[in-house]
Amino acid sequence: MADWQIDLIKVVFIWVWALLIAVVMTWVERRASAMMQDRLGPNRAGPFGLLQPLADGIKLFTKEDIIPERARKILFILGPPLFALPAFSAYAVVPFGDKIVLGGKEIILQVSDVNIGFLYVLALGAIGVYGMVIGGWASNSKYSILGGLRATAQLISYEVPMGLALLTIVLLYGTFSLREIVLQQQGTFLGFLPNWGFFKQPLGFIIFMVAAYAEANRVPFDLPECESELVTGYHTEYGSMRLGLYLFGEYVNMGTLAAITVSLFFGGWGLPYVDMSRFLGPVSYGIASFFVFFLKQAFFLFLFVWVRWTVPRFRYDQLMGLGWKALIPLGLINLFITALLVQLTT
Amino acid sequence: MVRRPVVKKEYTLGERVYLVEIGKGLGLTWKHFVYNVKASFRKGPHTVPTCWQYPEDRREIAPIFRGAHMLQLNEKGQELCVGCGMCARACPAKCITVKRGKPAEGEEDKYAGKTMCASFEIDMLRCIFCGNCEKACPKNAIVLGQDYELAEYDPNLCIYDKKRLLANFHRAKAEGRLKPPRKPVPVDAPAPKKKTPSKATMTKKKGESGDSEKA
Amino acid sequence: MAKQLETICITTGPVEVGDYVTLNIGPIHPAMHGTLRVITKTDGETIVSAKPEIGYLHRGVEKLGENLTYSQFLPITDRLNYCSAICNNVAYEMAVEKLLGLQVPPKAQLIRMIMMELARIADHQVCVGILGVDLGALTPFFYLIIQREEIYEIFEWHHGARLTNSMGAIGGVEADLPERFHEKWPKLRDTIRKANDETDKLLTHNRIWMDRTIGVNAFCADDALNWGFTGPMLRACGVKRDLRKEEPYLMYDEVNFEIPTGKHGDVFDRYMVRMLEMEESVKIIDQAYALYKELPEDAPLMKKVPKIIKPPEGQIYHAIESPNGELGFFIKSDGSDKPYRIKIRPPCYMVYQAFEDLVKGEMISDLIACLSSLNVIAGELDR
Amino acid sequence: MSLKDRVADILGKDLVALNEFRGDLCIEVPKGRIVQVLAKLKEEGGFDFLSDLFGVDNLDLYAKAAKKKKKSQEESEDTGETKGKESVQPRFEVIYLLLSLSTNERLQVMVRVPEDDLELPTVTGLWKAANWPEREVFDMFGIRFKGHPNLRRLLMWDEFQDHPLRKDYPLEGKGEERHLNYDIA
Repeated sequence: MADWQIDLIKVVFIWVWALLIAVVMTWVERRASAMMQDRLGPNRAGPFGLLQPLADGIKLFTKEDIIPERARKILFILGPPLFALPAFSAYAVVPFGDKIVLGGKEIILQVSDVNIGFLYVLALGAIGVYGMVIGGWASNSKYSILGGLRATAQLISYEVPMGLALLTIVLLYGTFSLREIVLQQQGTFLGFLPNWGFFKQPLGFIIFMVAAYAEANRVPFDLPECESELVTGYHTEYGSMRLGLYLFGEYVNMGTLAAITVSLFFGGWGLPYVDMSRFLGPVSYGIASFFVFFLKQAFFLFLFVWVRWTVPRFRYDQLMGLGWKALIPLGLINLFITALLVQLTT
Repeated sequence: MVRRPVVKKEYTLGERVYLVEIGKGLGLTWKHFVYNVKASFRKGPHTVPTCWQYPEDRREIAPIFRGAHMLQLNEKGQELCVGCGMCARACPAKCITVKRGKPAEGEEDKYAGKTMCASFEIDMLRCIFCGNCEKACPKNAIVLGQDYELAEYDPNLCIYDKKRLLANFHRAKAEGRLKPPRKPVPVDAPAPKKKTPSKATMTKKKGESGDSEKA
Repeated sequence: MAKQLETICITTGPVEVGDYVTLNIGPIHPAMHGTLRVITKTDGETIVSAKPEIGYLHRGVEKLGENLTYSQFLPITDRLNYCSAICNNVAYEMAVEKLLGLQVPPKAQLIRMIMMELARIADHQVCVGILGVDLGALTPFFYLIIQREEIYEIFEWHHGARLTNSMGAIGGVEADLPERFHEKWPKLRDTIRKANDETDKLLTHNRIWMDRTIGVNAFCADDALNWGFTGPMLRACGVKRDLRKEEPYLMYDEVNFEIPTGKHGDVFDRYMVRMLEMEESVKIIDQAYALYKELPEDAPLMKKVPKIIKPPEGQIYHAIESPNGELGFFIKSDGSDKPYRIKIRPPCYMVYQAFEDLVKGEMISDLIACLSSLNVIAGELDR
Repeated sequence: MSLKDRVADILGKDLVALNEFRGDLCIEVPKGRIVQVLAKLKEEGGFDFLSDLFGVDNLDLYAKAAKKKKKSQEESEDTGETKGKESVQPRFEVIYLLLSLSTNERLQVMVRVPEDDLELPTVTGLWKAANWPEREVFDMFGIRFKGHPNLRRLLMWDEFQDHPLRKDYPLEGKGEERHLNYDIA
């Protein structure tokens, strides 16, 4: 088993895993929203409707692929992949588990431990915006252009508070690499609290979560694709699998953001008070750590769905107002205070 | 330019911070979520009380529901319709065409009245299911049943002919979904008038409506 | 009487200069209720001018009315405001009864009142639910619509149809309150209130909702009167005027209820007025039900009306308080069995013509919020 | 004092006819003076709310009445000349439904519009609520309103030629269809 083969397996595994999360998420979204709204949700395709995402996928595949009149053809085709691929590639730096010993070789459960870590994720988030804007502009419809316009303003202006919140994490742990940050979050802090970023940086966590909802276009911030005003915004003119790619990209984006939240603020794969490596074998420990990570990520994915079916939508200028007038000043103050504290304590 | 009243927004602290109210909202949806998840594990199709699995678990339909029409037979199996066409005149959508005919020699006993309807067609695409035909029918022959699945693949099938209406009746009878006889409506009849309305009341009525003509 | 609230008004809105993107929020659009169309000129997101265009659901109801007899026209009336068809039916029946000059027996009046208030609750539920959906909150819609299903079940068991009711006939009601009403109503009035409380908890104090609705296309009271507003739209502007109190019909003078009014006529006030009106309607139904129980079991339900109705010559106008406002029927009869001229005064017609003044200078999202708070129904608008 | 007398003394000579039916008061006003009458009713009479405004086409209403009157006159052998002037009534009517918010009284103000000059001054100056109803009366009956800000067809499409609510327009319509041309260029 040469090194590159192991990496290939890891890449394929995380690619399939991201797809699986996105597929299951469509089902979770429809069932959870049904349960919250006193309905049943899909329960015909397979037990509890579990094959419904498969049915949706087939439906999207078989639909006719329409390119609207006088749309810019190349950009129209380029839009969806440009939106979906950055979301997939952001999984590369996600530490989805500790390490596993297989055939005498120690494998780190992370595709690549890049030392600039979540800066890479931020950069990919910015590229994702291009997918929306190009798709909106190329489909030659006023609603799409408005959707694309809103997408640019919203995502660019919410990258700033997200960056500020992440800067405070860098101040705390001194490194960008996600794996080191998760390693530093094991153990306890002030005696009883687990040594998580959430307890050290509550304000940073809130700013990051709000910015993450804006990044993923989830409800309070889903103006670029709201169906009541802009007839599903930038992907109005899209049809079969291109629309599928857009919707898929959205769920994969949610998965990435949930993974980043877990690894930065909730201690990645470690359980709070229990050090699993002591009483679990090397192989089972790797799988257990992966499982814990997935559980935490699942909770945050469910939170995305939960908030979506409870809260109304912002208006465009309130969205901007919240971003610039509330989150960025808060982020700066938070950065200043943490810098002060870190300077005094070390 | 539009005159608009100036609206001052004063929020309490709880409202100013988004998260307090959003938390309450999340609590409410969580309550519904838990209740419905428990309900969906219960046996039986009708688990979530407000949601029916349509083809398997049908809703209970009121006996006086205005659905697809049917031509009724009396107990002795005789057709009640005499082909008088009152329903065709009462129909606002003019979708009923009735042709009256004499019963053939041998089949007098198949019909309740002396005459019968040779052909009875209802264009279900035009019908608005208002029930005027049922109210207008003197013999209580045409009645709206409880059937609401009227979709057809071929528009010509949407013109119900006499055979189809009788088939509707037999199907409803078989499933015990016959229309209950209409309860007589208590009418607030004025004091019983004298045999022939006296000259005075006639002229008064005419007089009263007369002056309105003056305009 | 209309008590004016002096509110300070400032003139806002951009000056129309230069060319703008004309955004055609067309007859087929998720937020356009029924077939409504607004041709807006937008400067970025703010709306410079919004020209509503109607007529896409014009079925010539009035021309039809001149060729149908009085009882044949009844089913046509419940295709006007199809969210609360019973109010149209009763309005038309009472107009013809005023033409005939007859008074409906008390039990029929009470049944009509109960059914109309149920239809009012159903209409407000749809309007508030759709307002929530258009602003992104999809969940309250389902809580309200489930209660509407229960109300439709009572309609179905009373006169056989859920949406296109054609309830009763000219001269009274054709069926007594169904058994289903007696057993369901005590529980239903609590679940309706619970659904309203849940919507209230999800929306009213939520800052996102308040930012989206407070101060959005606020409207002065005197402008509203000048434009001919009636119903919840007028009451939201602060004018305390309700036909059930000003010109009591049926037995509304023997039932006491308040009239909720707003202050600024913005989307939040319209939403609150409709929510509180649902509460008042439940109270009215309780009192009417109590009066109903005092009447003897076999009290008359119908007035003796000839089979073919031939009212005397003359013209009358009769208006009732429908969920959207003053719904009036003007009938001119020439003595034959067909009305010579029928004119329907739809409440949302006057409200929708002021749409440009309501929306100018606001954003596209406010246009959508405003339209669903007006509760404009295309069937009633285009007749 | 009753509504009838109050209206009578406010309008004085402008009042052409007055008719009470089932409690609804309908007054007729000469065509030329309609805006002044409505303004007077609005200020002095207190009728500050325009509830509705619509047209009525009396094409064969007077023919039937005239026929009935002719029949009754033959029996009573009356001289025929009064019948000539009175039977040629102007064909159209426009009715304004007024409502007084303070006293909740309703009033129908009717104006007769002859077929040869279908012209009426607009009332949007007094009430903005008259904007669409006047456009609808123009659309349905063809009565033009001088001074109306935007007199276009309201319910039918703009290229529609006829006026559907007139009595001589057939119920099934004359088969007009709307042709939408999209300029693909």
